[in-house]
Amino acid sequence: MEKKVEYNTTELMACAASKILEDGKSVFVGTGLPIIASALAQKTHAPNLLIVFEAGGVGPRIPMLPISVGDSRTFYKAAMATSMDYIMSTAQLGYMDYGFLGAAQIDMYGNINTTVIGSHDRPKARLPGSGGANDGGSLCWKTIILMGQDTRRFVEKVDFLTTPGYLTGPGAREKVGLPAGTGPYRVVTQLGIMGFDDKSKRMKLLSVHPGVTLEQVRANTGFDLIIPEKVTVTKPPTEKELKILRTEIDPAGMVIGKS
Amino acid sequence: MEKKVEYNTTELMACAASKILEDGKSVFVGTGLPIIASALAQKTHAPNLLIVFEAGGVGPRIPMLPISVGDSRTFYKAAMATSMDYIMSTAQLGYMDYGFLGAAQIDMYGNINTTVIGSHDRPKARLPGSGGANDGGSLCWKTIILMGQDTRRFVEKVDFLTTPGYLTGPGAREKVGLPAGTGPYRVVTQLGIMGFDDKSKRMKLLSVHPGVTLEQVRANTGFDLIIPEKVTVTKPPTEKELKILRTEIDPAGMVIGKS
Amino acid sequence: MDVLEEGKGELLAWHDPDEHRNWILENKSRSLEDKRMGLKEAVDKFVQDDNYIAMGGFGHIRVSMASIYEMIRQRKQNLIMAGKTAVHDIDILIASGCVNRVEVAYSFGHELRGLSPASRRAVEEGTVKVLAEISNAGFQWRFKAAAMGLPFIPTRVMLGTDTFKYSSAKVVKDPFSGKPICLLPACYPDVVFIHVHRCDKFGNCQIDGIMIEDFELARAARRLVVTTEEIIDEERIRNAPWRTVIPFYLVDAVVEVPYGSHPGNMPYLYYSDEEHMAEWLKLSRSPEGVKQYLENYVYGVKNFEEYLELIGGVKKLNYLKQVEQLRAPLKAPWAER
Amino acid sequence: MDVLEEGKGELLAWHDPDEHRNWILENKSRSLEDKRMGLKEAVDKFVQDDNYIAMGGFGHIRVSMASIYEMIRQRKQNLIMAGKTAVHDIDILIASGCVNRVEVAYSFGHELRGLSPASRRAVEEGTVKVLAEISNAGFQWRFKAAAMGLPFIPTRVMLGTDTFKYSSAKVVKDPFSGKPICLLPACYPDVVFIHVHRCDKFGNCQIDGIMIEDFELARAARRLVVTTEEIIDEERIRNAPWRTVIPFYLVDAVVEVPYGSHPGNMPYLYYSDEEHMAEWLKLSRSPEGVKQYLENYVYGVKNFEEYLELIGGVKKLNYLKQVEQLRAPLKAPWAER
Repeated sequence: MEKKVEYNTTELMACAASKILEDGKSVFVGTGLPIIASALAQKTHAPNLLIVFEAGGVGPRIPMLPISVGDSRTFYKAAMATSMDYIMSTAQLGYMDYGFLGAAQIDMYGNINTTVIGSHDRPKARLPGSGGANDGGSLCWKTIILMGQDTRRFVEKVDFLTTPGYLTGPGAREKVGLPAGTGPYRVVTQLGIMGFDDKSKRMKLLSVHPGVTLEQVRANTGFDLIIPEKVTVTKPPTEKELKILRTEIDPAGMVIGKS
Repeated sequence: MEKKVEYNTTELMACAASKILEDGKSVFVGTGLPIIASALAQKTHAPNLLIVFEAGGVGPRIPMLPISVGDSRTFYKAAMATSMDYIMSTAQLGYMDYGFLGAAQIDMYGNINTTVIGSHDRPKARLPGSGGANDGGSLCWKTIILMGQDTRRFVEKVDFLTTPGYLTGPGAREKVGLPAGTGPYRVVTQLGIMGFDDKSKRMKLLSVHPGVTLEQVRANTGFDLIIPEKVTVTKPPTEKELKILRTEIDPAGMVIGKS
Repeated sequence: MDVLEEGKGELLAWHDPDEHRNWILENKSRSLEDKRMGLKEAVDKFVQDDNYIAMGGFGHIRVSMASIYEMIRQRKQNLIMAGKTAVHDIDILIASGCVNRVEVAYSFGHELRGLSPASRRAVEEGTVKVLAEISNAGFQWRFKAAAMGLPFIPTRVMLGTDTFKYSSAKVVKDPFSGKPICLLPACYPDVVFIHVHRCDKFGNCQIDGIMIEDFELARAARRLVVTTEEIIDEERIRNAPWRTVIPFYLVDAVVEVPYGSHPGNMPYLYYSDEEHMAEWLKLSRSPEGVKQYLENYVYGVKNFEEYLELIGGVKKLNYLKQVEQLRAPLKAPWAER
Repeated sequence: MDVLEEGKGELLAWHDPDEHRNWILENKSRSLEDKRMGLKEAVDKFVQDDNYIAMGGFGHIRVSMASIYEMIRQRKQNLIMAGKTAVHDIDILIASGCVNRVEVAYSFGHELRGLSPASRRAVEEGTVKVLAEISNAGFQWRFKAAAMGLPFIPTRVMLGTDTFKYSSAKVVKDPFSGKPICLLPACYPDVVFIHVHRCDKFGNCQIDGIMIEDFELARAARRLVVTTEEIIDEERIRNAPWRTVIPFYLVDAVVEVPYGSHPGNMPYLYYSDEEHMAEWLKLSRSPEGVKQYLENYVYGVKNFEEYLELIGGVKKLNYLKQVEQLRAPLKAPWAER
């Protein structure tokens, strides 16, 4: 009776990220995949998920995929259309449960680079910079990172530490004055889902996506990833989830079409 | 041809204070006489005077005398109805030219007490406290003080320094970190108008009201007031001013009726 | 950070930002939930004896007076109050014995009406303690620091004065300008009541006219009770989301109380009842008068609606509406000589 | 105030608060004056070479793009730009040679559309310098410190990162909590352009939808040019004064520019023109393409109205309105594979 469900990597990542979000919590979202994952969560297991955009949108009924975290779709029929100061302030106050981040590079402590590849003053590649990433990564309780996994991106040392993960390890965030009890929570890539070890704060594999081997994960990680004895397989997207993604959330395929 | 114009002391003070205000400037006003003086200025020589209330009213068309600096009359047909934070912030930024203050006690440097008579912890008389006075007196460019004059109020040392005048003299405001170039500008009482000596920052008599003698001023001042050789006589209210006060600004006599 | 000078006022309603974040995490809901309840229940549930309370609005403007009367009726005790331009609210809370400690920016006065006999008497007799002094901007900015989740916010007010000396602020040298600057500690009140023009059942609020300090105070509050002139449909909120000044996730209770600011002024709806204020100011000159007022208007009625009947019912309320709209002259007996 | 750590980024657009107060005293009018003027005049008068400029809005949302095109047309030089989520605006200002230095929170990218070829190229080739890094909240709060007339404002972001190390912020020990805290210096841009839905001729402005950073940025600005979809009668402002988000006394010029945010999104009025964006992103892959774009759409037209004809005139503008109102599907050629 089981039917083979076809999906691409972006769809898989969207579904996996979506499942991390709990109902009744708040999420601080960025452009693209984070919005898609959050909208999917709202339409499936987390109808009372509060979606918040850094530019001021609070709890919108997103009618179509926004191109920017500030565009008119991010506060369509919202509970409140306010300011960046307001959103960042309530994040600093502790009201934001989840934050989504993207990354060009990440290290074993979840430190993130979105600023520059190479040196800052003579960059090999200049990237957009922090944007709201440093803020989300500093202030939200749990941050979820969505990115591609390979040895150029999962690195021993990021070229530029744009957004704080656990910095140099346990206690380091608190020591520099970042809000206590916060930090990276999950990393979702095309290969699997990673978490962080409670004690060492080092990145740890939690599940591999269907068909992915541990060897592939290791080969695409430039640092010593903790691989526990028990690694599960990520639940693949369901037909229902894919239908919602493809017909309601991103019918034009602006994000999920690109995989 | 000259007709004797009858007026009471409050009316005289309102008219005298009104004339201090320049057109095209802004004024941060408190309840009562300051509103009356500012409204009179607007209706006479300063039509483009910007009246601002600490609770959020900016440039209202005041339809009747407000009972509070926050009541609905203070933002009736206003240019903006905003917040205390906004008003205080723009005052801190340097946008407020004049500030009006009342006082229970004042010293020779224009330091003001509106908090307590006697000691703080066992007061003889408890007064309302700073309210917005400390803020206006710290942040506005020029403050104008309206109060009664006698030896219990014009004192050598205020029981409690609620709002800064020139503190201990020249340079003292800047030394404690108050905005440079600010401070008390005029003191208007039932006896005359005082200013402050440019060099010593001590209070100096500028004019006596009609019929008031220098002796009366001295007898009602508990500190050494500078009395220059040339002291003018305050211009009395004109019939036109009194008519505006009595028929347009405070027809019920809530403030000017009480003299 | 070298402290040049330190106020000796008691540091009230401050929390380490991390401790407060944990409290928010554990106690505040991010869900769209129907938060409607009765005033009696809201006051009973959210006001604890010894709490630090703050009222939205200003003086007698858009203050949740219905909540004040309900706190008195429930005989709350040992409350500390933010005297952030507190007028009639603090005066009757002190007179009734609910509040015995105050942080003062403006208290014990009735603005243009003169001083407040009852609360002045209490301070002068020592039954009410002033724990700290501050200025109006100082209070506003204490709430702002809290609204931002910060331990403090800098300001250029209060410097060089006794207002500073009796406050909980500190002076440090600003590392950018090299000049002294005053740091105001955040203030996170235990309970805040804010009266609004309208909100939906989840607590998304709209206010007409000035915001005063409420944009920040709502975020600074640990518990926030919103009383509202009316509860409106969620869709009206969502059709103009920029009008929302308090979002639902800050709100713990939504209580519909028409005329809830009486005897104060609710901008655009009704002006303050100066006849009632005059009655209070006259009666409160003596402890007996205070007792008589409270028996009559607070303990003697079951709820706010009965109080509204007592102060003059529909006729009085219609008159106050006319005054607000400049269609009737104001009667202010306290101004008569 | 002991400084624990200091960013090595260049401190830009900061002034000692006293020096800035003097500037405000001498240069800003508090009078209700008719401030209407043409865009050409406003840009000529208020933008000087070497200025630090900041744009209201966010990314491509409610940005005064008409002013950007006018700056290019007037060949302004050596501008420093606040890259406070700067997208199309900074990209064409860099591509045209107007901007050669940037303080970066988010720049050189086009959000969901990908990276910006022209400005990335300029940074990688060294023709544009990044003088400092910061985060989005960091920029917002630099403007907020300025809006409050303060030298700095504290925050808990940026700590522990290279974003801090390359910023102009400082870390000190908070005297209240004893924990390290980041102090962001105020940012007072020389010129700010804000595009609004409507304002009166004096500059009292209303904005529908999110404010983004403009509530603070308007106060932080030394010179503030408001471009507006329409100029409305003063009475409409005064009948709902709580809708005023920028008061007249902050504003130096009022310029009526319908569709002034094109090719960006003006909430409730028109969506972004993704066909035009795609054309730019394609052309800007090469210096020749950049030249072709600028010749065609900027230097080759006299003013913004001629530009609007060129990008598709009334038909295109009607279509963008329909997209905004969810009545037409979005065409986004850059999303096609």
